[in-house]
Amino acid sequence: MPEVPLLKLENIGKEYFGNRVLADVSFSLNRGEILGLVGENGAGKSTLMNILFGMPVISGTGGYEGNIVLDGEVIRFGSPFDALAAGIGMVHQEFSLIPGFSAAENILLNREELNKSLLETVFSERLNTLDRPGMRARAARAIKTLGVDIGVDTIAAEMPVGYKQFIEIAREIDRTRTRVLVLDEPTAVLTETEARILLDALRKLADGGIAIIFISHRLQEIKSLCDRILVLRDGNVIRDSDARSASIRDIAAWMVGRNVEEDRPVRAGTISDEVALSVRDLWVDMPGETVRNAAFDVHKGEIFGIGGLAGQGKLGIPNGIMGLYPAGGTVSLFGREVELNKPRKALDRGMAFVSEDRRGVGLLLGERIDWNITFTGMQVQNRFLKGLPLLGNLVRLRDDDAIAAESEQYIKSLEIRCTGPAQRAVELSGGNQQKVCLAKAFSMRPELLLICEPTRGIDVGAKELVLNTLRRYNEEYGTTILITSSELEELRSVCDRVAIVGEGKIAGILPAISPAERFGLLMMGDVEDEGAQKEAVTGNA
Amino acid sequence: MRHFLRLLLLALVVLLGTWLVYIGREHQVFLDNKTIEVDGQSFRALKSVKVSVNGAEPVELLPRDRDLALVVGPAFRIRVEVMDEWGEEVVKTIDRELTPGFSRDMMLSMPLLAADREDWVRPSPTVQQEAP
Amino acid sequence: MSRLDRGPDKKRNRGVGSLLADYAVPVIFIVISVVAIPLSDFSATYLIQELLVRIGRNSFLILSLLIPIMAGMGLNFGMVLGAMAGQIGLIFVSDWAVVGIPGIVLAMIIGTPVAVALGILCGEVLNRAKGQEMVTSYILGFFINGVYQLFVLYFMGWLIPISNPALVLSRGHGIRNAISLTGIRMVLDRLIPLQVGTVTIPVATYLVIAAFCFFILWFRKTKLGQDMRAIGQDMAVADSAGIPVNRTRVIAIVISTVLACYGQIIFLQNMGTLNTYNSHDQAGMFSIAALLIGGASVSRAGIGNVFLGVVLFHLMFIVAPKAGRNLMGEAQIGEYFRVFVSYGIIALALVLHAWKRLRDRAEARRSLRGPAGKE
Amino acid sequence: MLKKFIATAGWPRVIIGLFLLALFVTAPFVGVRISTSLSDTLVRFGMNGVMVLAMIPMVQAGCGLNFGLPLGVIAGLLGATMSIEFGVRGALGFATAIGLSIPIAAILGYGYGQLLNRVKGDEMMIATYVGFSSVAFMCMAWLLLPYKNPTMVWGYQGTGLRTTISVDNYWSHILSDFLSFKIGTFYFPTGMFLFFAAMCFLIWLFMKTKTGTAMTAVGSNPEFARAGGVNVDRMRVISVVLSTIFGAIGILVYEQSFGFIQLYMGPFYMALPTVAAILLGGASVNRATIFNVVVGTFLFQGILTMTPSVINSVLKTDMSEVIRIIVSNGMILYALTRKAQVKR
Repeated sequence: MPEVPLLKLENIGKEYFGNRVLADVSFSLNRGEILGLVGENGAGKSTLMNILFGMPVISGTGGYEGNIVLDGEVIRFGSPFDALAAGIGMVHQEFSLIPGFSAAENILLNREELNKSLLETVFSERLNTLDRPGMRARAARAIKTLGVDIGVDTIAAEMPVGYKQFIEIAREIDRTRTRVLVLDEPTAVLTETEARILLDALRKLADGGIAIIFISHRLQEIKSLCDRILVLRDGNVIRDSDARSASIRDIAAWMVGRNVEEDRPVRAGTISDEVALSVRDLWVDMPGETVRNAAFDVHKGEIFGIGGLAGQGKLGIPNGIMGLYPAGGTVSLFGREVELNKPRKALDRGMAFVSEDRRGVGLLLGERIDWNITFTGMQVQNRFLKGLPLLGNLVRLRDDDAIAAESEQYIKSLEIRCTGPAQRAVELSGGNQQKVCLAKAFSMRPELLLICEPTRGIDVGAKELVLNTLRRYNEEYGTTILITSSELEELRSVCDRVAIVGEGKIAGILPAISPAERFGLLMMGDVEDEGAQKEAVTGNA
Repeated sequence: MRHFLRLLLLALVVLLGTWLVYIGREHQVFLDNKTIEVDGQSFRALKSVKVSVNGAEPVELLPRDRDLALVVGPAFRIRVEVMDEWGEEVVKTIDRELTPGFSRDMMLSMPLLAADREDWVRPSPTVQQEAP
Repeated sequence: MSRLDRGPDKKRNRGVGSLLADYAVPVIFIVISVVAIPLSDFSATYLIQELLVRIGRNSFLILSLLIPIMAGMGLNFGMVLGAMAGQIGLIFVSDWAVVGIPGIVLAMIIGTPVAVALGILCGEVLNRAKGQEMVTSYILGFFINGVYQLFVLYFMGWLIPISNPALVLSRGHGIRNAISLTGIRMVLDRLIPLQVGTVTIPVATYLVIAAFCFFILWFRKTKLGQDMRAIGQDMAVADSAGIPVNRTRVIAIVISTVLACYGQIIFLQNMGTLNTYNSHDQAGMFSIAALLIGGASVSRAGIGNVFLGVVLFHLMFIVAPKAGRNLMGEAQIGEYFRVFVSYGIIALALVLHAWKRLRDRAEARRSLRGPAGKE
Repeated sequence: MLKKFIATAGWPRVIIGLFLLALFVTAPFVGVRISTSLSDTLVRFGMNGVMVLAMIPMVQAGCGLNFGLPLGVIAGLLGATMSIEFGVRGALGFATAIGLSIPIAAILGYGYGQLLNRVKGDEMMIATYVGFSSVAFMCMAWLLLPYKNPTMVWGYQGTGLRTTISVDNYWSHILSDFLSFKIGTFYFPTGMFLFFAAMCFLIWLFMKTKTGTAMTAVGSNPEFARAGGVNVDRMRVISVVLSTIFGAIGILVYEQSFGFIQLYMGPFYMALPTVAAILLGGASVNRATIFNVVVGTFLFQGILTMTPSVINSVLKTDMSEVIRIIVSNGMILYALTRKAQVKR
């Protein structure tokens, strides 16, 4: 008997402000089937799920192309609540549990069992009291479906992380109508045992007839759990394959894809043997980007890339070195140790930093461009100041002329499109804001430049310009540069060596010209063997 | 349905409010024993009269006296004992029940009452003062 | 079935220090009282009588603060709005000369729509200032006080008819500074008389307060109460679960305002005089101080805190001037001391709460860090 | 054009500005002398200007509106009473008062700043109550401190300071009357304005220094400042100390013009009108300029002087108090609700 697929996506496409992020994505999902969805950051996974879930961000940016067919009917959700009502449940990466509530209360949040009362006929159902025994029973049933043993009265705040994940899933299961369940990286926070229990539970659910879309970067899990695998890259479906027949190596290669060695420009800079930056046993407590134990060396004059999937800790490394988040371990610059946790110390030692959080950390949005560019130079190096004529050099004021002159120079050389140094940073486009951040760092005349996500959120033309600027700066001044980026291709095109970070550790360091699939495997959690790693850390390959 | 019930509830509350005003209103009752002229006729002040409101301790009013009693609620009883000239013997006892209802204050004219006239309940002097 | 073999990340082994911080305020007060009571030379029966009166007078007002705290909106400094609504009710009732229990109930009925309207206004304003609820509701109290004065001092007797000349200022409009509430003075307190020795107990008032406590207990069990607790703990999660966050927050403030309106009426029936332009001012500050002294915090308060607070606060209030005179030879010192304590305690409680919040946040981050830094 | 002006100035300012204009226009028709009212406005402007100026450092450093102004006022009062206690008269006396109150303000401000650093995010509410409780604490202190000067102490007891102390024989109008002139009924307190201008210049100068620049950056984006090597907490403390010192100087300027020192509950509600004034001038919760101070103080004090005289003559009732309450608190509410929309 030919089965009508439960969920069918037909030629889904999506553009954000003229920027295509999804093109012609089609797949179908049967009852009881588990589909593994894999792809790099920015491959379009989350956009696809946002479309499926009717997130307001989609309709707010012009909707999407193509059709979603659920049970033979074309649907178009206006809000996530419509999706829930239609039976599509989603478990997000971040926990959405009320910390002080018990497991039962969280599972039945806003779907509580109520006792009837007279008040409801006059006012609202919300004046009915909760039927606690009923709620407990229902919650216990949902938890039992998962095959785990969690007390329904356990308070969420006191649960281990793994429990929280199960409670989230139980909440979706409790919706009687849930037919499709989407899980976004559910095992990221779990221990191995917990992950195994979760996978078993998912299998059980699927056997009960629920279709599951499972998003994960742990290819092992995908392979052992899923029936089918869908690989997305740059918004396109690269492969829709049977999970059993594909090898992990294949999947990694499909994900990372491209080979760009050909158009790699010849490096003019020279890399000396001298170690500029040496990092050992580094841990950084940066929310969402925890670094657990990182070690690597960067040579003088080198452009060193740090890559890896989001949330693995790559951003924590530069932020920790600069002292912006609580950190420990040893970081030395040219052999002398740098004091951590104090941005001033790092700046004093001639490091400059371009933050990934441009609007939050990188810029004074409400202030003038020239203030932005010269601020750090003024505070750290006492430049752009002039003594007050009357009081000699006791009171030193801002030298607005010097500030403007310095800024003019960078506005010209970096081609910042603005009305002049007095324009406020908030009025610039993303690319130009990024250039202001670069100018701020360049203006420090640093020995070591740490740059996070240099091309995030800027258009293609500006991307090229920013990368070229970095390369040129490295060549002209011999500045050592550490670039952190989620775009592996970008790192491979501009860097000499690239380190891949996984789960807060350096998974491996490879020369940029290594084949793409080796990077892909590292990203998927395949740590290089010990010997190779030692070798890679010191860069004596 | 729910709207109807809410309106009903609202109406009930308004009714309750009205009823509260009705039963909780305090009335100033002026007991007046002054010579009064009505319809061209003159009724002389009584020599001595004892008035008791709602069975309370009686007050004695001599001619030209005016006393004030406070009563609460829509109705009250009044007992008037007209005394003889020496204030010893009760000449006449009158029991009346009055229902001021929602109205505020009133003045009771003793000479008119003693003359058994129906218009012994007069408007309160406070009202007269306000609207000269 | 398989049991997950990992203990809770965050154990509840909070140190003695943080336990002390949680109960610092009541402990300080118990110490102050223990020192000050003998100094004041008051007899036990006098103190008990005074306390019983003050518990009856103030508890209702303080209880009205509980629901916004549950909804995570902090101390509702906007409760003075409710107090004003109650006073408007009392002004009308005095004007219409409705006395006794009917007068009190009628004042509540008149005050309710006013309180609801002010509560909705307050809730809407607070929804525009999330995270700054306390300071906003505090300023809103002052603002509405201006509007209240505009109405009571200028419009009443002019645009709003007031027939009783005893209420109106000699210039022809505006309400007098002090209104004597002879008709409803202590009618609730004396409704059910009970005398134990020389001590009189306002039984009926206590029954009303008990009813209110049951209301709060019941309310916590309702879906609405549950939603408020959810919003109070995590607004974003509650929102994504489909709970109408803004509306629920408005409802919480409306309930609090209406209850504060009733509380003020009960307070004033005991006092017997309405200070038209001052009575509400103190209602907010004293209630909040009392609640905090009872060991409540900005985010957590229960019925127990209310009664502990009202006892401790008013004990201090009664004995401070006398103790001040006996100790320093100056009653004024005691007066100022209790003012200082009322404000100081609010400041202290706010500081402790802010500290605790920052500490908890740091702790939560540390628990996310996992094994980092421990290797 | 008009729309743009309203958009930049903000509705409340336009309305209040027009209201004040209307008051000035109607004044002659109802028999209120423009020259006297203008001169009154200017005097009150000078009296309050420095206190409003004291808001700038804290706002710029992101500590919010200084509801804790009473702390600075207390330092000023201590300086004033001590200078009288020492019996220093005239300009020297005033200088002594300032000289004594600055270190007190600095110490109080330092402690206050440390406290505010530990309660980030709740500064305004805590500042309010710190201000209130310190006023109440000082009420006890005024009674107990061993002041002896008979002009200040309650005559019949010999201890405890009076509620209001006249500074007539010490430094009353010491600034106001310096170079002041009179044209008919119009009196201009030149000295006070010169002093205010000097204070403005000091603030302006400070905001141009390296520290001042860092402070502005802290208020604008603390994360940026931190990444730029600025010690955010230290900047905040400096701003609070400055605000407190200026608050102390501000109250002294106020007193010399007013002629009296008001103790006890006097400083209690000092903060609200001051905060309202700077907001009225167009400042927001985290951005304020000297221009905001000048405009705001003028508008606010203008309304305060004009409403009693004009509205009273028109309506035959004194509505000034109510108008003051509604305008000042309405202004603060407007600022609070507006900030939330942008930031959260």
